[in-house]
Amino acid sequence: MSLELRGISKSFGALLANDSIDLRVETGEIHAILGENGAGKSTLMNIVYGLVAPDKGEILVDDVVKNIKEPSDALASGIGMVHQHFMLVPVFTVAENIVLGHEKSGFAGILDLNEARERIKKVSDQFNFDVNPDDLIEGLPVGVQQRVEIIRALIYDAKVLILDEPTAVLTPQETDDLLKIMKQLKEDGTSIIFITHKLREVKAVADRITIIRRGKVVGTASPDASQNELASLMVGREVELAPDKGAHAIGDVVLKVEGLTIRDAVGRALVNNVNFEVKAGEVLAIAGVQGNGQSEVARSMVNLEEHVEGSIILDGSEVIGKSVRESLHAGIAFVPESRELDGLIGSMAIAENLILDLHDLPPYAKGIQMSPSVVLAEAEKRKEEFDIRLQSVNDPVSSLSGGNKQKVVLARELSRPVKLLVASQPTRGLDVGSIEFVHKRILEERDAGRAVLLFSTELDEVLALADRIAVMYRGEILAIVPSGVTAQELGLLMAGVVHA
Amino acid sequence: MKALSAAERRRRRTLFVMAILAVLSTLIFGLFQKSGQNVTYGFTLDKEWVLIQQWVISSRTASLLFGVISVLASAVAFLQFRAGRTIGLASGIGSAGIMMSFLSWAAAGKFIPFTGLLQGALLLSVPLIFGSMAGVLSERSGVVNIAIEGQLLAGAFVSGVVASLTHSTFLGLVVAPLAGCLISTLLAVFAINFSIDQIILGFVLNVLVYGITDFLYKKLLIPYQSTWNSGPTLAAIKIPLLWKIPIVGPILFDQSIIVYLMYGVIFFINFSLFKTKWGLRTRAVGEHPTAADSVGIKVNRLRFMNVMIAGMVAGLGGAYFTVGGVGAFNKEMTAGKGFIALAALIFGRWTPWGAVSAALLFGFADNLQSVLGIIGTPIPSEFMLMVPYLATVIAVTGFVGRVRAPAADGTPYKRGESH
Amino acid sequence: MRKLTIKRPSLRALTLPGLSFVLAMFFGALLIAFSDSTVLKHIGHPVTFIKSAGVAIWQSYLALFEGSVYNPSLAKPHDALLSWYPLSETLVTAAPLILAGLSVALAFRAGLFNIGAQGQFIFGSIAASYVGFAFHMPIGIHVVVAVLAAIIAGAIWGGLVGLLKARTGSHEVIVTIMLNYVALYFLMWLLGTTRFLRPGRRDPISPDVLPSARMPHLAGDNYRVNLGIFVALATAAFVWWLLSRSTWGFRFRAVGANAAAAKTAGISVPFVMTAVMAISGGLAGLGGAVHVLGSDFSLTSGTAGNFGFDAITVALLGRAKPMGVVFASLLFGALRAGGGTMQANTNTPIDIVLVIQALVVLFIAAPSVVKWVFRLKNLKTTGELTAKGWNG
Amino acid sequence: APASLAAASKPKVCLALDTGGIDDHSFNASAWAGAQSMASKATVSYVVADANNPDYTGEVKSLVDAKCNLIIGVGFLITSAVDAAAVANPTVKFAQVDDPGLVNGKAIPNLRGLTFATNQSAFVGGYLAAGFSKTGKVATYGGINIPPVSIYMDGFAKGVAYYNKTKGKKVEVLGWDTAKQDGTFVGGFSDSNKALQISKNFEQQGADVIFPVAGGLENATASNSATSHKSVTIGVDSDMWGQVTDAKIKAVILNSVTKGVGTSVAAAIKDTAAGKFTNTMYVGTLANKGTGLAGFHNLASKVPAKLQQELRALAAQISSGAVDVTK
Ligand SMILES: Nc1ncnc2c1ncn2[C@@H]1O[C@H](COP(=O)(O)OP(=O)(O)OP(=O)(O)O)[C@@H](O)[C@H]1O
Ligand SMILES: Nc1ncnc2c1ncn2[C@@H]1O[C@H](COP(=O)(O)OP(=O)(O)OP(=O)(O)O)[C@@H](O)[C@H]1O
Ligand SMILES: [Mg+2]
Ligand SMILES: [Mg+2]
Repeated sequence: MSLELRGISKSFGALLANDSIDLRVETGEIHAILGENGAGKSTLMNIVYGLVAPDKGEILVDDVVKNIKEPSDALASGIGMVHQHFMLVPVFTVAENIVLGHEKSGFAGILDLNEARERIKKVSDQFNFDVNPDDLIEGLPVGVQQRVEIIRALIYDAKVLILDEPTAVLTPQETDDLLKIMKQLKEDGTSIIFITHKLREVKAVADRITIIRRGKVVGTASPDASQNELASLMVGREVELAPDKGAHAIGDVVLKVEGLTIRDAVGRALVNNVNFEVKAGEVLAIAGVQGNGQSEVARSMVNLEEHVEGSIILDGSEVIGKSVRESLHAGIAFVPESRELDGLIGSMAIAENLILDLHDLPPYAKGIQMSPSVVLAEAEKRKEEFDIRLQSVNDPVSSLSGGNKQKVVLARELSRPVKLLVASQPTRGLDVGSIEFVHKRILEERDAGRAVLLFSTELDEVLALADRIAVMYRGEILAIVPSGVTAQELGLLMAGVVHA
Repeated sequence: MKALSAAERRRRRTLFVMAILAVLSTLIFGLFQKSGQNVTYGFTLDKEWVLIQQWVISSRTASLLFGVISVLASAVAFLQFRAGRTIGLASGIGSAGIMMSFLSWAAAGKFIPFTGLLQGALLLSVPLIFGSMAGVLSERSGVVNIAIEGQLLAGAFVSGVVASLTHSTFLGLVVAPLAGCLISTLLAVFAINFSIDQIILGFVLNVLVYGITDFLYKKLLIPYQSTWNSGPTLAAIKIPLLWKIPIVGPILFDQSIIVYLMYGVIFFINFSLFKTKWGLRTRAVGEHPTAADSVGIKVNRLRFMNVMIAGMVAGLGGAYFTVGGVGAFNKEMTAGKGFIALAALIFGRWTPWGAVSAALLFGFADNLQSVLGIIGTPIPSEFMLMVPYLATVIAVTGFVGRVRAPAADGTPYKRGESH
Repeated sequence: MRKLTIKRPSLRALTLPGLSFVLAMFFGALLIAFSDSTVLKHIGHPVTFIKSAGVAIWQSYLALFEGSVYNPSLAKPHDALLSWYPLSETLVTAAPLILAGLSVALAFRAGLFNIGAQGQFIFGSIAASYVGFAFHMPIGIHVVVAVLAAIIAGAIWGGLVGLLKARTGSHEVIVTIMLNYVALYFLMWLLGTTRFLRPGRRDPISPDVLPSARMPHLAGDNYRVNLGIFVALATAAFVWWLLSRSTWGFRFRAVGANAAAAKTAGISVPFVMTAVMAISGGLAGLGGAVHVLGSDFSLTSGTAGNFGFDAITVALLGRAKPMGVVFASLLFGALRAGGGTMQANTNTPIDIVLVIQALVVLFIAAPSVVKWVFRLKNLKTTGELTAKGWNG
Repeated sequence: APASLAAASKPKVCLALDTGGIDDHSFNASAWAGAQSMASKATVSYVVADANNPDYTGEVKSLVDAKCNLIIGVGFLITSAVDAAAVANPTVKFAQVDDPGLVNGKAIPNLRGLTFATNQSAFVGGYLAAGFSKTGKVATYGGINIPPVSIYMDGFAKGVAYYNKTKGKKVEVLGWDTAKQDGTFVGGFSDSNKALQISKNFEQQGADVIFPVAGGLENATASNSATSHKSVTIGVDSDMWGQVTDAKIKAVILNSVTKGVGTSVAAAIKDTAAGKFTNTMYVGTLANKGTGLAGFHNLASKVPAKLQQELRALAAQISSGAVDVTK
């Protein structure tokens, strides 16, 4: 089935999110769409799926104009979509999520999930998905949730499958699996629109590439183009994809973690007897598949976890037992995994978010009286320093795009005297331009003699930044390896395979 | 996963508290009690089949007996907890034992109509149950319902007036849901179509209903009392055979039609919410409306419908005050029960049975204080009146803890404005 | 701090509240007309019906105005200003309402829904009146001590809720609903104890607070308006400062908007919850003090009236902003003060005031309805107040 | 306003109520009825406090401003406001229901107290209940524990005790403890569901005569009696039998203990209209019919003539002082 978009335009207030976009996806084609954060990719796809009404333009399926007003129209036309933000009800089981909207009832109106279970099992087996229909979504790793989304699209016979940043939260292994599945689907005649910020993936599977910038199609490219070419098309300038690690001096031990064990409320160990140290001027990456305890280790560095044993020595003094605030002020910068949930207060001003941690200290406050002018001046300063693209520092931080939000978090965390930078998934969901900035910034910190503890599920990122790499598996550190390892070796380690 | 384990920790703490209380009640009510008086438990209310008419036992012995039972039950519960099994039955027996141990002590030399105590608890919780079921319907689909009080009051007013004007309890019963529905239509229109903050809205609707009913009460119901406000009441209907079952019969099966409708409402809501297509969709729009929309569910239409049904349920509960009780409408006669129902809803974690249990707990505490007050306690009556409220606070802080509402509860849904 | 530029209150900003009020009065008028027996008698004759309805409505609303703002018939030859006496009554009613409203608004801004202002108000009244009648102290000092006692009592009763929430996670809505009842019954019990009984009386009514503990009158003894209204306005200014200029308010707002992020940035969420509820309780307690020391003087089981619940409506109408609360309270105060006169002069039940209050809040919250009714295209709407449901 | 157009010759009488309306089926209603009965002698109107934010001082002030000649405070909550206004406005006459009408223990010329010895009539009611009871248990409950309520309950209990003493019986009173001066209360005057349940609880303890002292909530008790057939109800404040329309309910009303608020108000108005206002305290007693039993209706035949006779004798003894109702 082919899909064609003609002259799609959509504006949100003054912002033109899609500017007469034309796009054609042929039957059995994987068509990648590239673009910076906020370029308008998701908006376009939501229009195709009936979630957003276009101002202008038409959608053709197999060269017939379709009037898609509701998601149900899209579904009926054979369009399926895996959304950037998951469309799964966390408290439902896999089967419940999948039948939602297509329910079958039996005696006395009782919901009949058996047929769905069968079909889920079938699809799951076919693609090696390993999904149990009766698992609760909220208990599943994101990778599995992603598969559930794909199963749903397949079960309902999507002939055109839209995948909006499906790999943003996947591990390398999972990503590779997904890419394989995409190829398999393509063989079966499914057309796929694939949105991602990862150029490697595009080059691996795409047949054609369309690039969108500020709501406009700015060009197409073939998968043979180099990553650098693609990146500069997207951003409109030269981008340095692999940061130059450069030579740097490694100093004394800054952070020493011994016997770190973290339990959940009933006493099950989520992290078990973890030991490592980070030296000044060194980047230690902690790699691993999501859900193997990295998040807990990261959060425990600033005492955000409750049941912690062992010791975390920062520059000779114990961190455990301190309050979050004391840990931060002891010299730890903390970039949390989710900037939206834990990093920023969406409805508060950008300027306020920049001093969340220091708001009650001079010069921002005298006693309990705050000094708004100082806060503003500081915000302007940091805006320059971190190149935060914004209209006004008084705007709520929720008005920023992902990359700029992350810059706000970094700008705040790096404004204190820092000995250790703890960064958790610092580039998740960011476009290449923003990633470049974040990476550069992390290396600058390292070069300035700070210890950096980087938690990432991105192989490329880990390999590009780390001096040493610790791989976590099932709550334990499986191995600590030098940065020279290959991506393949690392991938195997993350899957729990240790070589002799 | 976190939420679950926190619940387990809380359960363990609850078990500790229960065990300590069990031991204390054995000691204080049982061992150290001096009175040589008997306590009499009565088990019959009417002409039901008699299993046991009365049970006379030394107060001290009874307290000791129930105390020991509760200690044993606590121990069993601990073992089951260790083994990772459910502790519902054991802890139920444990807390009932503590309760009975206390009661046997408090009622030394007195008569406790055991069946009546429970029947009264049920009757006092009827409006709370209706109210909280309305809350379940509305909030499970994502619309916060603070207007329960107003829905109850509107139901009470309209059913009282109509029954009085038409001399028909049936008509009174029929219009009550419509009155509740009218209020919830306002709630639905403003909350869903105009996206107005639902907490403001609920409050305002309550004030509005208070204002209108107070106004009309003074302008019409008082001056023209004999036509406007002297409605008939529903008689109790004995369900053949069932009502004869000892203890259970008079409590459950010798009630007015409204109470039977209530059973129906509870079972129906519980069944539909968890077993049917409507229930799945309702829970989906309450948890993740965008997801529901993306699979073709008409989110706002479903919400609208559910809020209207919720109003009907609460309105029917309102009829319990007038045609189901005293006939005549009395100014502000719901007396804040809508807010207690709201508390029961939250306390019961937005589940039908949870809310029912919370409402029953409140009703029980309320009736217990009344019965104990009648047989005489050294505690001032004002403090006795605090009992149900304090019991709720203690239960909430001690045993319930953090609760999680449906994720999208209170958030209006507009397509394309998610996040 | 959101808007650091000072905004001039423009006339257009008042359009919505104004039109909402007009609309609410319109519905109130319908209720008056259609429940008046003399009016209803003419229902068959449209002209007489409309005429008599007009008379009924006009008389009721005139009385409402005369009871709340200006009543020329009150003027005395030597004191023409007395016709403004009703305005003084409006201010008297508004003062405690402002304070209780601030209590609810402050908690709202920190993401907490304080339904317990009523109970906190009761405890404030108890403390203020007890200090006021049971102790002898020099003039000036006595008021201050009584007020402080009320603030502390309210703060303890409110802080308890915050503490329970911070410690055990128990929902503040349940706890405050229940504690309101507990406070009321506690008051009833207290009024039966000898300490609180008026000498020689058995009625549950406390002795009047001593003159040294009363809020001084502002405009002579002919008017009841007293220092309370200034206390309320000053407190509103203080709450504004607290919320938008102080480090505490910054923390409160941060926790209110996103507790997880606030925690990650090192703000202690349990402390903020307890502090907010304590301050909130203190504000309601202060409201109780202003009521007892300013105009009521004695303590009865009905002392708190409905202040704590009206406070919620006022806070919602005022969009949880201090200035908004002040204006909303003045409006409510006027309706309350005028409602009594309306009932006395025209036998229109005062409960109509509740209906008008409810409708004003409703229409202000729903600008789209007002726009639609008045066929307005670009009506300026004030900032939205967003409550965040139960999980907030 | 229409009130100001009133004929100059008639004095303007205003009722200031504390809570509830003139239609509360209780003493507000009686006061209003009493005032209305004097409508030929005076123009009457009333105000009621805003139940939401009661401000009694302001309420009374608004009546003074409305140039009322006689202002009658109804309800004990408003007494201090009336006292203060009486001192401040010596030219205006005041009366206060349920209050002796003293300021700092002293009478003042323009304030009259209207009080009622309802314990006398409740005492007789208690005797009736004890004599009528088959189960040997009778019960009473109140709205909240305040003197206008508890005085009834106390009198009722003492009447039962007197019956026991004279007859050598052991009739038990539930719901009131004379020693502690405390008992069973609803906690307010509006929760009829609760009142209903309390009545059921009394029946389950064996009570077959119930005396609710909670204003309009008496309907809940009578309604319960009518369906359970296990008890009868004694009304309070005014003749309940005359107020209800439902025959089933009329059938279970044994009698009512009345409080002649209306009579006293009418008396005060009459005096004022005649220019003979007095500050002498009015005390409603059995003797002056300011309080009493309303009479038997449907159940008259069920009450033994002998008992009815004893009641009349008891009332006479109380009036003569031969029986002390406070013991
Ligand atoms: N509901 C909305 N209301 C207003 N503006 C919106 C809305 N949705 C999107 N936008 C605007 O449209 C622009 C395009 O957003 P969109 O989500 O399509 O970007 P994107 O290309 O998918 O970015 P990303 O790579 O981060 O996913 C955004 O910059 C935003 O300003
Ligand atoms: N409902 C909305 N109303 C207004 N603006 C919106 C809305 N939804 C999104 N936006 C705007 O769209 C822009 C991009 O939003 P979006 O969430 O897609 O960012 P993003 O770059 O994809 O970040 P992330 O990677 O964290 O998702 C932001 O400027 C955001 O404010
Ligand atoms: Mg995005
Ligand atoms: Mg996107």
